[in-house]
Amino acid sequence: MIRTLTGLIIVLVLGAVAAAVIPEMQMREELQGVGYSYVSRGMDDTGSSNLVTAVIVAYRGLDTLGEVVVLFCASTAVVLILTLYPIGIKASEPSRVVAFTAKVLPAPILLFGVYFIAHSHISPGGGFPGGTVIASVFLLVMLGSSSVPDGRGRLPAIESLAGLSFGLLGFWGIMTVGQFLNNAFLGTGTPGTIVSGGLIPLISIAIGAKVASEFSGVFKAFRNTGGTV
Amino acid sequence: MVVALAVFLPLLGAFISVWLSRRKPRLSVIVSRLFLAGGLHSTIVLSIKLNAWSFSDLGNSIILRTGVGAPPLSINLEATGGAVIAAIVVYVAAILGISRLTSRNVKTLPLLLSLVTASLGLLFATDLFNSFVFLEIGSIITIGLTAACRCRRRWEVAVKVALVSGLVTILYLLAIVVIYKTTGELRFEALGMLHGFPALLVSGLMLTVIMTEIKAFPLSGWGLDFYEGASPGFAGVYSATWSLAVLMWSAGILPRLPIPNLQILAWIGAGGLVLGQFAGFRATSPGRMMGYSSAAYASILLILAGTTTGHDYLQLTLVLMIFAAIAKFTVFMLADPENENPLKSAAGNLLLLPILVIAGIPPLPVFWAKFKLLSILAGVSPLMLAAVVLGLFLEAVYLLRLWSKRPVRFLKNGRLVPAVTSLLMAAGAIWLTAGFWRSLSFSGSLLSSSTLRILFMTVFGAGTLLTLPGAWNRIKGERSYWFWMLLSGISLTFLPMAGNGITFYILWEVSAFAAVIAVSRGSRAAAGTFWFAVFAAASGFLLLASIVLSRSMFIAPGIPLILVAIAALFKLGQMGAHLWSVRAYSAAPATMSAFMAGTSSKAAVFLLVVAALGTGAVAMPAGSVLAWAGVLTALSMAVMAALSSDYKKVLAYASVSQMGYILIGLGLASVMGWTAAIYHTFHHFLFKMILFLGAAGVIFRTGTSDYNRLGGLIRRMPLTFTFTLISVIAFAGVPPLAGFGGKWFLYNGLIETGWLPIALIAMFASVVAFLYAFRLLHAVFLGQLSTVNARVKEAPLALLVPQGILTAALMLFSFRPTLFLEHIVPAIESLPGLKGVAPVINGTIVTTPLGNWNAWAVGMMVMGLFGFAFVFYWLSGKRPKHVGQLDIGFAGELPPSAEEVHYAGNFFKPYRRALAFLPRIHAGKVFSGITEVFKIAGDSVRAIFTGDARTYLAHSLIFLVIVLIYLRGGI
Amino acid sequence: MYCNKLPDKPDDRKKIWDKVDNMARANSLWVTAYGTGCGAIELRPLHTSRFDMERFGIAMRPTPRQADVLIISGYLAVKTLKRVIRVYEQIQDPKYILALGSCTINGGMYYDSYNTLNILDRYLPVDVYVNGCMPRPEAIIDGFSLLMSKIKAGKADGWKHYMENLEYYRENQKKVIHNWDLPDYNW
Amino acid sequence: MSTAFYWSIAGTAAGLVLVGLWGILTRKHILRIALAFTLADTGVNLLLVWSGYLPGRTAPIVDGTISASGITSAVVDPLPQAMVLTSIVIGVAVAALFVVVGVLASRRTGSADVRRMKELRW
Amino acid sequence: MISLVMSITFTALAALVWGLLLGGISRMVTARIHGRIGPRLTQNFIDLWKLFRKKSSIHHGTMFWLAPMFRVAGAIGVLVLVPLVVGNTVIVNMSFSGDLLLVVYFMFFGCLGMALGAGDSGHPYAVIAVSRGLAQMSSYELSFSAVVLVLAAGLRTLSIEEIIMAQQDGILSWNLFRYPFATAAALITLLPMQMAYPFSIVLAPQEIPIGPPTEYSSRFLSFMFSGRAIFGVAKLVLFVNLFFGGASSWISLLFKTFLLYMFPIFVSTVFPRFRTEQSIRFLWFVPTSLAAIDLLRVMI
Repeated sequence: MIRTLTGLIIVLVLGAVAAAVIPEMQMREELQGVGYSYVSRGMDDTGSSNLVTAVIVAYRGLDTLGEVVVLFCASTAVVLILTLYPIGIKASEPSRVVAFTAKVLPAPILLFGVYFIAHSHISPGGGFPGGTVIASVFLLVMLGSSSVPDGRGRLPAIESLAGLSFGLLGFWGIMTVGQFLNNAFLGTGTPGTIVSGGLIPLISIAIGAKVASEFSGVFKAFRNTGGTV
Repeated sequence: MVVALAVFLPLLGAFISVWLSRRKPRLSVIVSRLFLAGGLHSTIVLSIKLNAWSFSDLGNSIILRTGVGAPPLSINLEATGGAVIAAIVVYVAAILGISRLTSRNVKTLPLLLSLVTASLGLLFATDLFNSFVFLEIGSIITIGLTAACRCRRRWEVAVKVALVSGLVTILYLLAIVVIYKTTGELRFEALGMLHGFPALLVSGLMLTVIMTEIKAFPLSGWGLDFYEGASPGFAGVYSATWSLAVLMWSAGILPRLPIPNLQILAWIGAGGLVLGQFAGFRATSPGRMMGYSSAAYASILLILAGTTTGHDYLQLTLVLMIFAAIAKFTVFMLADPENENPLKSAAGNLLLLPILVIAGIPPLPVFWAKFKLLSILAGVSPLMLAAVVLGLFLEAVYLLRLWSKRPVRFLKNGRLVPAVTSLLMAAGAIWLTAGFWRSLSFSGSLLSSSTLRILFMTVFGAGTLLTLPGAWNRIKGERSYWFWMLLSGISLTFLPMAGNGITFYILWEVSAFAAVIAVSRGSRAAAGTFWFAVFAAASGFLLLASIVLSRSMFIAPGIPLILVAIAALFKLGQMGAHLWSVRAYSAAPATMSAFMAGTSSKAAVFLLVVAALGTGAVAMPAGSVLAWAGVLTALSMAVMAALSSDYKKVLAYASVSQMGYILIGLGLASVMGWTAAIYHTFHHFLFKMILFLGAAGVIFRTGTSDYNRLGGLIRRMPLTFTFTLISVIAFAGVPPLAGFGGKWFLYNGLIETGWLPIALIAMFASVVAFLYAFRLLHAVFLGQLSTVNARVKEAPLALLVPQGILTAALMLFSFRPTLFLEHIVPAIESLPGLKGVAPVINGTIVTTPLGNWNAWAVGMMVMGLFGFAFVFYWLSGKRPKHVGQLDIGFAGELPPSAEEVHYAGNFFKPYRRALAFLPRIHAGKVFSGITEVFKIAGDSVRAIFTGDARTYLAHSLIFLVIVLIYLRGGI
Repeated sequence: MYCNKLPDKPDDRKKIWDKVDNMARANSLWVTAYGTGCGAIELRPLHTSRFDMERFGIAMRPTPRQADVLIISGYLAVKTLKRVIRVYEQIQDPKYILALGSCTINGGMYYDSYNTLNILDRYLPVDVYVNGCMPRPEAIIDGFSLLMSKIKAGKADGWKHYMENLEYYRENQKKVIHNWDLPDYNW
Repeated sequence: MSTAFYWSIAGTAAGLVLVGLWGILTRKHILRIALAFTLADTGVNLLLVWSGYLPGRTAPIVDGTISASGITSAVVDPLPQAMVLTSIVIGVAVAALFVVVGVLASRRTGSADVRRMKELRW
Repeated sequence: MISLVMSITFTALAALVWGLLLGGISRMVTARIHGRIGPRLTQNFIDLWKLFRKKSSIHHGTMFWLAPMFRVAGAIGVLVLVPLVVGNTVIVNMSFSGDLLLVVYFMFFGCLGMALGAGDSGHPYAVIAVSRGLAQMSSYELSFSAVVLVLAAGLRTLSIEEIIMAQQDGILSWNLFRYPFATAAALITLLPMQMAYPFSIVLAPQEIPIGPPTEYSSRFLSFMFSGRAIFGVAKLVLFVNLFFGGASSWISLLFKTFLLYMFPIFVSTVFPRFRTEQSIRFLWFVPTSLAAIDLLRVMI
């Protein structure tokens, strides 16, 4: 009771704060601050026509590296915990529908994922969504078979390689222009073409591979412990 | 490049190890170490480049640009001097912690390595959103490693950490939304661009986020649970890597918060420090104590942010945080992971150094920072100073309690970590002491009179040298303590040379805590050590506060003087504080007791002398308070001594009681009184040393100090008895020997000043002294020799020779006190501000306005008479026949056994009965009463940490609401 | 623990002081009264103003160390004998024994008791017997004056006799005291 | 129209955050708390996107419809979008870990009630 | 030096004789009060001689051995530290070498030695007596200290000569009249000092045979007797000096000490004995309160 009341009071007060503060945040009509610079200079600086990707991979690549690490850590932790302390639910036989789907769909989805990653700098998409899509293929395959997939060693190897390449790409930037994760030193190319945006595609690929392998690892970990996702 | 290597090498290592750890676990550990070593190397290179080790140009930085373009578009990593040093600590902790963390599961490697990267990223971060990402990495790894490490309550902890970091995420993102929306920027500088309501909101949010992250007091609940429940290995690594990084990051953010009056941070910190440490006072689990201690450091960070700026701020935060981190890391690393309650079985010996570091004992590194902080606070607000000192004291108390639980086990192969970290801490101590060297002074100018200075140095030096040989004769269960005794003695010896307050304080504390350690190594020290340490800490903090308050002078009149007086009373173990002195004296190794009671208690006298002179002589009201304290102590402790039946305890009470006379003398503030005090100080040194060394011999040979199990030792240890007898006659004040002089001067002074009631009680107390004096001699040396002790040998030479030397000195000064007085009296006479007439010394005669004393004549007379009686007896007939000890007129019966006939226990039973009308006040009870109050306070404070994770979230939110309301200036 | 040496033989050489000493001894008899039997009750009146033994310099001494005279007042049981021996031997030389009542002479009314000693003189050297069952205080005072005159004459040397014939006395003592657990010498 | 949209988004987002917070503070079941967190997280993400909203503009991707020269007046702020992406991923990661830990914790303590997890306190 | 030794020898012998005589008188007086004839006047001399000439004696150890010497040395020491007769320049002894405080503290010398000897005798009763004695001593020293303070603070001196000189202006200048309450307190403390009833808890022959000297015999005991006799005289002289105007001649010294000596005897014969704690409490409160009255007067 007290807890509910306290919660209510806190939420009400914070609501009041929100009610007070939101009207202060008037809608703008023009870009401001760094946003303006990103939009005005992004194409020239990075050669990526997808400005969001430009921000993610190029300008604020460090954030993205961090993000990758977040995901990496989370997956490692989940895998670690689940290996150490299995949840212990028995898996059931996949149904026919699932089994069938798992045979048919992986290829197109995989293609879609690869496209997502490869075109991250010119169209909506990027390493993260692409990687997730690819991981879903793994999930699907896993659900479709009753046995535990034998990905032993390969997934971590991919994960390792992908992460390493991301990091090394960053160092490459330092060695050439003294700026970590710089992508411009390769030449930005023509925006809108597939070979453009300097390092962006490469990094995207690394991110994609990493995200895919990590999510797959997580799924596998759940599966290994006999759980259903 | 180097910055990038420093930050990202561990990450590369993590990426590799995630694969390698499955294939080749051993190799992966080695590879990870290599990567960490590489990173460490980079940070060291950085630190040298930045000249960070001077701790003076901490603002210098090397910038790593990332991404494309320049800030604000891209993100910079900025390696400032301070951050680099913290980074080195992070690396060292990680390298040392690897084996501990991976001993069970090598798959934790990637997480550990990533944690290093996250820590360094946070340390070097310049961008708000970037910091957010690193914060999240840290949280996730914390949750993951907590859950992965083997300890019973990991799930609970993991859930709590996860909940809290979830909330922090939300609040932080909200702040970022507001900041970006308002300024269009995400660098730290954006905080400064805020105005009006957004500024207020952002301040509130950021403050809540930071205080939750650094576990500052009201929001520290989750941190406490974490430190208690997580496995000690991980908690240690966490505290020296991630926690350190978060603190340093917060240190960067806090001053930038758009709060109009930053001092409010200091008040939040000070309040949190006091309340939090009250709560910590109650903690029982070692891990939790460390949690409370880390809350204390978080509070100190807030205080620093609120009161200091610029260089001071950087330097203080850095020193405080890194050394606390190293120390805490060491503490956790010493824990035994096999044990159910791991910290309780930590290696006790090694535990002390880190604990002293955290508690800020000089000259350990944290002390310098705390000292500077307190000096600054003295200028800000005395109230805040008081709060901080109280908080730090409480922290020291429970930390010392943690140590005094005397965990005994040594880790089998865990010595590398403490070795390295101890080296680091020692290096820090040396480095910082060297840095502050110029502020120290050994000119001895605190005490202008060189005679007194030499006297005190003689006492301290001789006391140390004479007790030292005895320290090698240890009874069963005692561990080697001579080094600590020597250290204590050396710092005492230099005490009179101190030229300013800080020097004095350092020597004082080193001596006190070296003594604490030495005492702790006794065979039954557990009882005594804790209170000793607490009172040492208390007197230390009082002294520190007064030094800080009186600035350039050593002691200023007013409150500082009172503080110093209380500190000295604590140190003297006067009534009330006798709790520690009696317990410690009786629990310490016997020789150590001699050193403490005979020698180091004189440090307090020295302090009082110096303090009184520093303010131009003790003022009358304060003087009479001192005198009353002294006389009541003298009486009550004498009675206690008469009624207790443990050899060393009696000596302990006696020595506290005798200290009372010195206090009276000093309180008189007249030449006569001071002569009495100094005279008594010196002679008390002589005879108390003899007594305790004699006791050391007895205990060493018989293994007991219980009166009921001693007796008749005059037959086995005649030399010890002789020395003891002489010193007993001396301290009882029976004329031919020296103790009388002190009393004579004292009563002269008291009558001269007109303090008759005090004189009356003092006289009474000095007669009560006969009770325990006789009882002591009787119960130990006279009476019946028990069969158990029938074969004991005379005390070892290492104890006898010092006693002999001291006895010789005692006899010399007994018969020729003028040899001593003709130096002392002029010195005291020349001191400023003492009133009254000085005693006149003429040959062997000392004359005061009231009377005269010719010790030489009296001595000769006694010798002559005694000799005459002796010779007369000898010549007047046959020698008497010696009969056995049980051959006594026992109503025709045979005495059953020596033990049953030896009357030693319950000795002054009628006295006890006669005293029955008095209410029985035990200091122990008084203090447990005070402790009880503290406990209740602590309990009521810590009741807010209900253990329910949601309560902690509610704390953060309530705090947010309150801060917002405060910042807005009301609802 | 206990003494294990024979006492020194008394110095029998005549000295000029002997007369003075004996006078002093005779006029300063300090008494340890061992109230073994009913006779002890008759000692109390000696303190009173009616009989007032202090006028003879006789005083009670509660410790044998300071006494001169041991009064054995009445029958002596075997059990008591042990204590009496010890007390007697703890008295410093010269020392005298005053035996009260018939029991000490021949066992008196307990002559046939299994544990009462009939003839005290076999076990301890008695200087003066005071006859009676019980002797009146007057008789005791008479005994004292006899003892005093014996001392003055230098003839009260039961203690010397005891020391010289210690073996004889011990033999007799050990004959009746079967569990002899005393030290051999009790000085 | 766009103004109303702007404010309604803000209101929704704030509402989500508040509901999430209320859930966090009052729910007992550990997975419900996780859900509440996700709610609040979503609200915050919405706010992030909202903060970069400009009326009548399109996504910051240069394709045929946008000329490079007029781009500054045609697209919305890309930074919040980038941030929200990061934030979402982080949210997912945290949620995954939280669920795992929560499930395991409730297994070990025998109850999913956070009130039962109070062994560590004071 | 020679004259000093001779003077001390004379003083000690005189005090011994006077002390033994006083003892004899006291025994006679006591006997008369009891309605007895009592011993001879010389009985104490006879006792002393007898003890001195006993043919054997025993000892228990070094301290046991030395205790009687302590006792004698302490007693003579106190005696010679106190000026005997006002204006007598021949017999000044050691009174130049210390003041009242010295004397008061030196009085413990003999007691301490005695106590040590008792302890070394190994006899529990002896030690019980010592424990009682010390407890009692510490109690009466409270009031006696108060008395000393009254005199010292009132006359602004600690020197016994000066205290005597201050009482030379006729009988009303005696401290007896100047500080009647303090004198009363001092007289009460004289009782336990002289081991008189009702404070005779140390010797207490009914409970603990004779107290500390239980194990002492023969010559040792004779030393103790002499010591006690001399000590008694010394105390009387001190009291005469402090409260009764000192002594202007030997006759007046003898007379005053004799009169003063009668006081404990009379009290002693008519009172039963206190229990130890009763005695201690009585001595804490009654004489101290009396002395406190004068102490307050002096302070104000």
